[in-house]
Amino acid sequence: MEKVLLKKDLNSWAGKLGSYDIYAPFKSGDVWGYELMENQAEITLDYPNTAIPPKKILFPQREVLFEFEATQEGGMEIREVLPDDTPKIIFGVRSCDARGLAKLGKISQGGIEDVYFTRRRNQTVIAGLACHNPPSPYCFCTSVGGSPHSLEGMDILMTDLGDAYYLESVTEEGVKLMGSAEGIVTDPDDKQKADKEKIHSDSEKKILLDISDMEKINEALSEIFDTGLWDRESLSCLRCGICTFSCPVCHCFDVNDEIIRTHPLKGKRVRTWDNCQFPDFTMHSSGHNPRSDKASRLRQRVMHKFRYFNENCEEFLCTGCGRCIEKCPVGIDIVEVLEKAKTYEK
Amino acid sequence: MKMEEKFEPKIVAFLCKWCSSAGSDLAGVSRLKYPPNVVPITVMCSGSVSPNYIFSAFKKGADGVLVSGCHPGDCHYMKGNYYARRRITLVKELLDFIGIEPQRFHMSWVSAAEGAKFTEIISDFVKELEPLGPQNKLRSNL
Amino acid sequence: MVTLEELKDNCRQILKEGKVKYIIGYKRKNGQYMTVPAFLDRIEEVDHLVWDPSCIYNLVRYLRDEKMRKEKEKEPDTRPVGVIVKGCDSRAVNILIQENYITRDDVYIIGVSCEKSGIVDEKKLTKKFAGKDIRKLDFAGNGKIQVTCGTKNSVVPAEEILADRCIECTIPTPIVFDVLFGEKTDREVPDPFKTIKELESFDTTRKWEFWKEEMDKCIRCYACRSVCPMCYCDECVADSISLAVKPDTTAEEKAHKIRWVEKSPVISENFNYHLIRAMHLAGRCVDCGECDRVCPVDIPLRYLNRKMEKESLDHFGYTAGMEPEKPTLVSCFREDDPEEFIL
Amino acid sequence: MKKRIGYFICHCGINIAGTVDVKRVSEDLASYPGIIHSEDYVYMCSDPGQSRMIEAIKEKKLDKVVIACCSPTLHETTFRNAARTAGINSFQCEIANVREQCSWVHKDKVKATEKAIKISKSVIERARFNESLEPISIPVTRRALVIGGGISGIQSALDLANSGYEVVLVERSPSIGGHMIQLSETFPTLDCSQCIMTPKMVEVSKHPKIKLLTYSEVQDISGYVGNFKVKILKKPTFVDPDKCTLCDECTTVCPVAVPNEFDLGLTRRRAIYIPFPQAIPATYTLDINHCPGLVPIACGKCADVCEPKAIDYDMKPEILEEEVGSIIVSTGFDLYGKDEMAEYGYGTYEDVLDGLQFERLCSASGPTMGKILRPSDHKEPKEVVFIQCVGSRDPEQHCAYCSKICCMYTAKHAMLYKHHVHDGQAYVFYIDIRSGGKGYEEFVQRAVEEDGVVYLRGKVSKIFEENGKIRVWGVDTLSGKDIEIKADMVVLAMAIRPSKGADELAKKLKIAMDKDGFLSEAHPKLRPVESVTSGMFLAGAAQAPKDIPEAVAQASGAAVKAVNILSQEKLYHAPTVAAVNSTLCTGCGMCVDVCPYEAVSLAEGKANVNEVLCEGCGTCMATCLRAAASVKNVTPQQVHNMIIASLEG
Amino acid sequence: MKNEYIPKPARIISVKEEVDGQRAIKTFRTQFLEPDGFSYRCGQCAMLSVFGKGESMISISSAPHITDYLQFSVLKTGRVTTALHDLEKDDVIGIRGPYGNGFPVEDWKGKNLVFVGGGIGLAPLWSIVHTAIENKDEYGDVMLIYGARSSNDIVYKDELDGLKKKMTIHLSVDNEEPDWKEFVGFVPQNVMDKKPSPENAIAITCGPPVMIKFTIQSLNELGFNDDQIYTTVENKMKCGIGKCGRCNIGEHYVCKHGPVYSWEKLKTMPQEY
Repeated sequence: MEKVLLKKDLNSWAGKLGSYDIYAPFKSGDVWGYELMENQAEITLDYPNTAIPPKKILFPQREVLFEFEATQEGGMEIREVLPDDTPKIIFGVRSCDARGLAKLGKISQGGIEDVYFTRRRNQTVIAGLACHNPPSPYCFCTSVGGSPHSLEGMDILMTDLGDAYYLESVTEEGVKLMGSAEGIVTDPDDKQKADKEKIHSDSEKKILLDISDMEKINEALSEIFDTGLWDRESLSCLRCGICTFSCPVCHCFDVNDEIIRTHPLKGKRVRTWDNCQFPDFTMHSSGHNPRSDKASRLRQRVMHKFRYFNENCEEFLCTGCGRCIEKCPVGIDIVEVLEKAKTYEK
Repeated sequence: MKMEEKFEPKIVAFLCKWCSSAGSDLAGVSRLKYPPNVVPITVMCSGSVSPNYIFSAFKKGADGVLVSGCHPGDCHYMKGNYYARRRITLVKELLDFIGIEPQRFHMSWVSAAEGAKFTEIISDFVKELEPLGPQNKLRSNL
Repeated sequence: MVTLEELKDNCRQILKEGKVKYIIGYKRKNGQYMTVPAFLDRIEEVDHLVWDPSCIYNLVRYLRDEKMRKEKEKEPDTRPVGVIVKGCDSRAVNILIQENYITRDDVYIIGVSCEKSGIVDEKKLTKKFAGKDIRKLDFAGNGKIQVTCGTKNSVVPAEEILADRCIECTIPTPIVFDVLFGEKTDREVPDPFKTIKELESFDTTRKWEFWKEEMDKCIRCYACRSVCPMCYCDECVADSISLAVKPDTTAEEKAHKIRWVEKSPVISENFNYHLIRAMHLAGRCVDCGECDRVCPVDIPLRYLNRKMEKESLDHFGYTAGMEPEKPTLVSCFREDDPEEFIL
Repeated sequence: MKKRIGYFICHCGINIAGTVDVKRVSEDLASYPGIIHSEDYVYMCSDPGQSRMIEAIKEKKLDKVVIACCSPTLHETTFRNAARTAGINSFQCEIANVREQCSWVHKDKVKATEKAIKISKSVIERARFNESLEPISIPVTRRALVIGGGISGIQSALDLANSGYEVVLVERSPSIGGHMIQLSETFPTLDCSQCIMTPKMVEVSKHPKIKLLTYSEVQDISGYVGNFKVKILKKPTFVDPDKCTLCDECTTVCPVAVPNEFDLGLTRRRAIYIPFPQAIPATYTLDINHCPGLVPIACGKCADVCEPKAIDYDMKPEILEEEVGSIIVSTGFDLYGKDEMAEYGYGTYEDVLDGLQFERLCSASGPTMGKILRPSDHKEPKEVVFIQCVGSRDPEQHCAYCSKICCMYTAKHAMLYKHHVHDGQAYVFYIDIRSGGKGYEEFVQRAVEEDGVVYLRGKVSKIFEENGKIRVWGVDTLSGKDIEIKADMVVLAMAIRPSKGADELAKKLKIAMDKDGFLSEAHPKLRPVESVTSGMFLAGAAQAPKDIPEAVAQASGAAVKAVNILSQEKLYHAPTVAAVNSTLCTGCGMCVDVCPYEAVSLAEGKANVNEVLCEGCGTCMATCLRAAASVKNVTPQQVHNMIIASLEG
Repeated sequence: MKNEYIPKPARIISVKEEVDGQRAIKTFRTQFLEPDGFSYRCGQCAMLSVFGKGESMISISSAPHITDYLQFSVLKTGRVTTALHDLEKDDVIGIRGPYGNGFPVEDWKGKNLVFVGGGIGLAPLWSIVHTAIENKDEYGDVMLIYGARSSNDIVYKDELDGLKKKMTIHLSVDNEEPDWKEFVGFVPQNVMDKKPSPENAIAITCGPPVMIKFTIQSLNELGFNDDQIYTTVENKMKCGIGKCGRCNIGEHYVCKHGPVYSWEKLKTMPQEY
């Protein structure tokens, strides 16, 4: 289904979606983030990209898995805590991030299913937004199999035509959602169709970064595992968590118990985002740490994204959103590292 | 209709063993009365009270926190309370800066002879806290 | 004014003489006007060395990596590491010396004076020169900065684009150095704690609303402590992660580490983390502002540390990193330290 | 294994049970984690109460007990002893104070009960992580060091030696005797100072247990209570006392004459000299500072005339190392000098003297052989003005404190003056007369009544010399009249200061000083002879101005305190001391800075606690940024859990 | 949809202290509070929860044919295991699992099995040791070479005595001890000493990383091919289901692909375990 929605009608469309929790980009200070919108009038899609990708909605940084409480009889009552089942819409998701959600979905479903993610994903509609201009000078979605208007992971793709949005449904969910806009949307005319196509093809050309020979990256990386490249490239790394926390596909987590009351015992088992760049990530309780230096951790991040995942799933664990490059406080640039990896002479 | 329960502030008091705890003992020996809202935790010296204890007490739901030591010059360990004074000054300023009501955190000098002063400090503390209601700002929201 | 060529010559010289193991400095980020940390161990790399108003990093932080590296090596190269420092950074070196983390001989300090200006805040700069193709920044003397956009140069008063910390900086010249480039100056600042005083003037509720909103944003990526030259502990007290574990560390010891802060990024935990950090930096923070800069969600972390800095000065006359031979702020006292607040 | 904790709450008759529902507390606590046994009893501290506890420990194999009762200051020891009897470590017994801090201060029974539960739980949390500890034992070197050979040092040394302990007595001047040997008579009995002092000095020199080191100074000190290592610098006297026959030939040939310290400059001595005839050790000293020169030998006359060849110009300073278990510091006092006090013409007018100079004038062995004569013209002064509080009790300009002995010695001086010069008149300017002490008030009264000393209450405003008289202007504040006295001599009761160099010594010994430079006692009331450093004691005027009987009493007190240590083969120290986790320690040294006892030091980049010196205050623990320092049985972990328990309750 | 993160409460029915002191080891037997279809294979692990402390992955040391309890031997090393050691009979823990792929026992049928274990490393082998003994006809000779720091550190002491009748057992301790009659030295040295034959054999080794490294060298020297040597890297497992990212080594997630690996495979993977 393809429709056109006048920009001024976006809010009234959102108004019709009362049964949904609506998430949309929201600016606080200088930083954009996805927020649960209380007021539809505040919804705007005129934004570059958020600091933290929308994975935080489907895979929140803190997830209560279950609660436990000691019973009087000396047993333990365990109460599963599942995400609430209010349907959600996320407006304005960029193609890279939507692809990120798709990849997270694959990871969540691979092997034993992750109930929490799946449950949230199933009740969430992604109304994404194609890019006109790359939101960041570090965008490189086209190098990793994506595009500024990729449909992967989207339920609806919206394209900004200036005064209106061009809506394309991608999934049944998308069709359903667009149905709710009946009356305020129109069928696209040929010019609008052509405009949309042109915007799409133009936007691809505006991506500044282009990594060549990505098909050979797997092989290139496999040859430089034990080289000094990693030491060199990680020299300035701070071992913070910005790159992975802001990555739309990084999905590592830690599981901990949080105590609400010590006696009688009551608490929650929670999982929180974790991060392969933290030095304690691979720490064994014995004190043994297989990845105790920055170099091996940077290598793990790069290898996992461009080689290991690739070998298992034949795709990269990276959507080229450029956040890790843009946000890195010391200018570590994964694209640069890949370029060096390709040409590294042992 | 259920009467709304009166708010009973919870106070954690870190008392040094030699002066303030002894002073609060004296309050007892003198049969002075003060509200039962305070639970004393006896530490060796006010100088051993880490800011972490204070933050942690607020996190675990204290409505007020008191750190009490010997008067300057009277420290059983000679200098501990001077270090405490510096540290606690900073804690006090910091808590104030982030918008914690200044009435919620106090430091006092209570000597072993000042049972009456201890009584007064606790009574005043409770009175100050009552109108503020529960401390929910730093309380754990896990 | 600092002459880059002189600076480079000095660096080449000390590398050539083998006086230093390597030099931590600044270089351009991939053909852009901003810089990134550079680790120069070959003379020819010095060509890439940069000193201009984009050199925001406090490179002293990397002395910690160096120390960790050295500890792992069996026969470490004990030559000093060259490090380029600004006024604030040099005080951080002083603190590391004060706290016996390094010795003066571990570092060859190459001081650069910010003179009357300072380092640019990239956000302010890009806002002011929105849409322009910024190519290069230069100190223009007299508290001015030259911004080259395309082929056009414009000279602006530094204050307009300086990082907040630099606007409030009164010590723009390194305190400790082996060699100093640029002029020893001070910087007249009408009120270095203006921002803090403004925040202090808020009433309790407004202060709380302000900080609550900020703390709510924290994602606990720990970039603040990771970038901080003072946060050199192997394991942070705030969230002990049993990283500082040796073969003889007992299970009990690991098991009973206190969790002052849980991993969950909820307000109470975020507050606790940042409060503990602020306390730990009291009398140690040199206001290099790096925590503030790296925060991916723009929490004004500097304010917390700056507040502690203000109180240290107001109450105890103490400024961090000035006198490494003296005890630290909280490991000394004066009998007449103020105590008005004490009951 | 889980902890097995027993909980007992005492009714204390109705003292606790009257306000706290002890049954409810005991029932509530019974289900608390780790509590294996919970009961209440009417008097826990009674024998049956203790037996119940002991029985429960044995029967239920408890490894910890918490007793909720009165303040730990009252019965902690009782219950800890009982716990030990029952076979568990005494540190596994903790007291929850539910009487002084709960039942006695509250009225509302429900709330008091809740609070008692919270207090109990929080103490249980402390007990849960208590380590079993044994007192730290320290071997003792059973010898003592006494620094300073005045009357206090002599008394301490003799008391110690007579108790059977070896003593090293260090005196910095060539003879022991201190200021007391300079005095003529002593108040209030007017017995001859030298007569009572010399036998003691001789006893010191003859005592087999005393090693006397004169002309020596303590250079360095290390170690701790029971085990001090002391380096002593023995300066060369260039005279071998064993060979010296005291023939005095050397002084007759010595070409140099300098003011004699013993007579406070009223006489002169040679560069080679014996300080005074009764000096101990009885030998000569060559004063290198005034000798024309030894390298190369510039004069050499003394050696030439010395028949027994006792003079050895090649004598070198020696460093002696002594090991001692305890140290008494009795470094004494000095009087305010002319540098400090120029107002009253002291140092300008020859006939303005200080108290010690006047003592020498009165002394039968003094410069005037016991006749009181003016230094300027050797005439007998007919009018003498004594001024008290010169430099004392003057917080604005001089010392805020009272020098304590001046009232008495001034009365004595006035009296002695009258005894020597029967037709003379003595005036005393005073602010107050402080004559507390056995026979002291009577003594002052005697001066007034029997010797006609005129006491004028007021301050002297000006002193100047005119026509061979010293004119003293003052005010009698009682009558309000201006007073002018044309005196022949003025004697100033100068403020008493700590002995010069005492501050440096204090730093070496790591003993605190008060703001005036006197050594600080550990507690002003209850530990007046102990310094804050364990094993070091104070005697005499080094601690504060005091008269001879007080100094002697303190000296004996200090000796007994030292014997407390020396009489034991081992010392025991509370084991609740700080410990450093070296994995976490980065060696920043902040704990070293804050430790009041110098118990923490850095070694190989890590902090190290000397458990013997540590008193367990925990300041290091709160200062450490890395949580590397903690005090045993009050660890942050324990306090953290206590906080939780007291708030959850 | 099954929520894999939710543990099932289980009661500790017995606790046995195997080793005390610094490196304490206890063996727990547990039963689920409610009947559970928990079935597992040799070499699999389960996630044990001590509520309020967290969870920890522990090898199941009972053999699958035993159905009335699950057995775990736990070395006290961190937060959760220390809490486990504090537990007593009748206390309740949580169990989820089983996780990992277990040993390829079907492939090993008819072969001689050589088990080489060190310290707590016997625990992951214990289920297959018992299975092999229980089904003697299905396997060839079974040999166990096991060592510990000292005789006090040997786990399953009582059982080992009994098993000596059913299989060859060679024990060792690191240092001389007065009453020790068996081998003194490290496990790899004992392997060289006892010279198990590689003929139609599979060697399964588990223990501290250093021991494994040298044991493999010894086995290679004795003629074992890399594909005859197996080990388990179950200590990499964290969430148990290959999601949390910690078990990632190269393209493998140990939870999904492991934790049992032939040395032939493991040696090609990054040495990050």
